[in-house]
Amino acid sequence: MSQIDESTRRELDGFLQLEDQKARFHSMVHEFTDKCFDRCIGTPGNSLSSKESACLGNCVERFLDTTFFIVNRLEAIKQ
Amino acid sequence: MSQIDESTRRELDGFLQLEDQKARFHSMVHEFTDKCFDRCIGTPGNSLSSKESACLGNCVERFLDTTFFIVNRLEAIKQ
Amino acid sequence: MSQIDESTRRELDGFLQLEDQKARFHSMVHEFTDKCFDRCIGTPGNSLSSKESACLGNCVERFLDTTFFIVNRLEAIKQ
Amino acid sequence: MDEVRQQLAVANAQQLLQKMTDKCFNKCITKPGSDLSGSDRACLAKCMDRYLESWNVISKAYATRVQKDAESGGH
Amino acid sequence: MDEVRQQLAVANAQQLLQKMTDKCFNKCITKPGSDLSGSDRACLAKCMDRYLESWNVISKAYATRVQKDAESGGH
Amino acid sequence: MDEVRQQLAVANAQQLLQKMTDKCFNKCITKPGSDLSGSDRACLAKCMDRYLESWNVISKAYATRVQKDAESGGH
Repeated sequence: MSQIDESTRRELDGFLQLEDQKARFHSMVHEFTDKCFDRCIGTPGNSLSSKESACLGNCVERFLDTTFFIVNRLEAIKQ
Repeated sequence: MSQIDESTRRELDGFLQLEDQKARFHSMVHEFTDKCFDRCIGTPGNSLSSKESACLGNCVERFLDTTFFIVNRLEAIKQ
Repeated sequence: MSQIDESTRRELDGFLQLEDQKARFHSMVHEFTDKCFDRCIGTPGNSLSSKESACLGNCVERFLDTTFFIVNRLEAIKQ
Repeated sequence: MDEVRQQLAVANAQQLLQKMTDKCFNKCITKPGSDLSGSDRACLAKCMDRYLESWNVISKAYATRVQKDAESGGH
Repeated sequence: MDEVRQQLAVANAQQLLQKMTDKCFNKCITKPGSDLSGSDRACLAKCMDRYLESWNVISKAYATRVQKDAESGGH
Repeated sequence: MDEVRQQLAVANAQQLLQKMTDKCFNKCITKPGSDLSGSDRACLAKCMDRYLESWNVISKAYATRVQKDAESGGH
């Protein structure tokens, strides 16, 4: 890459960081949908029932809770 | 890479493209076999029954049909 | 990389090779644990029963036996 | 910069397509026959719609949670 | 050029070996014992043969389909 | 050299964390409710401990086997 001035570089860095964050967010959503669709959706109907929607939301939340629980407990064990 | 003349470069490109195509073909066959073996083959016998062979062929065909159906419908929805 | 003398290079190579070996070993252990935990551990209890421990050991050993059996038979078929 | 954005959008769409195809094939085509029947197609269409809907529900739930965790200063 | 070809052949063989081992271990060794019994080996041999046969059936079916789709000018 | 070692240790820990989380979520949180209940946490704690214990048992079994195969000059 040819030389670029400070402010352009900073702008580029910011852009790439944001895009990277978005990509990681989407990637997590794909993972969660993959996991939670099977658990929460039976035979696909004409729309999501409120029970199915609630299950999907809980599935994401509890998976994140599980991750935090495990990370925290791992750190507690290590000490 | 040192400089090479036009015709050699074109030949190389053709070779790499063909090998790449073959590699992608094989990779798809691995995926299909992975998916369809479980669906079509029960307890492994002394040879594939004609029913099992037919199931494997249908499994590949219907998976491709499913992919096309979904891609086409996604495009239709988007418009 | 700047020039380094022979003995340093050899030491570095040895270090990287060893670390690579360790990484591959750990990676295999992750794979085996992933596979064998489901097969051998029912409802997680307060410790592994001797039956569960034995199952885990057998699961690893038999998976490796299976790999060798298949590789050897593939080679025998090819000839 | 638009190129980067587009490459990521394509990768995202491919990942969605691949996972959705696998899921809906497994849900709807349990016994692959000699063609996709009308009921196969109906099931695939519903499965797609529910999968996309689920993706959106989960995307919102995850965004809300990330926001909440950020406000409470991590976990 | 032969090098490229060989590298791809090795990658292909490794992928086949890995998937076949997983599948046949799951099908044949449901309760891992203290060694591979004779019936375990018999099952593994049959499973391998059927897996390789399936690979060939699927390879042909896919090639035919790719050909057909190309002739009809895509989907 | 310490950097390489640390990078590998992090990769190893991440792989362990990811697989353990998936396994224990599947084992313990069969019906995700509105929060992690006390019994969910108890199950997760036990599952973690058994998973780590299993990892160690398997690590030892594999090391012993690698050693044995090396001594007998491969298979």
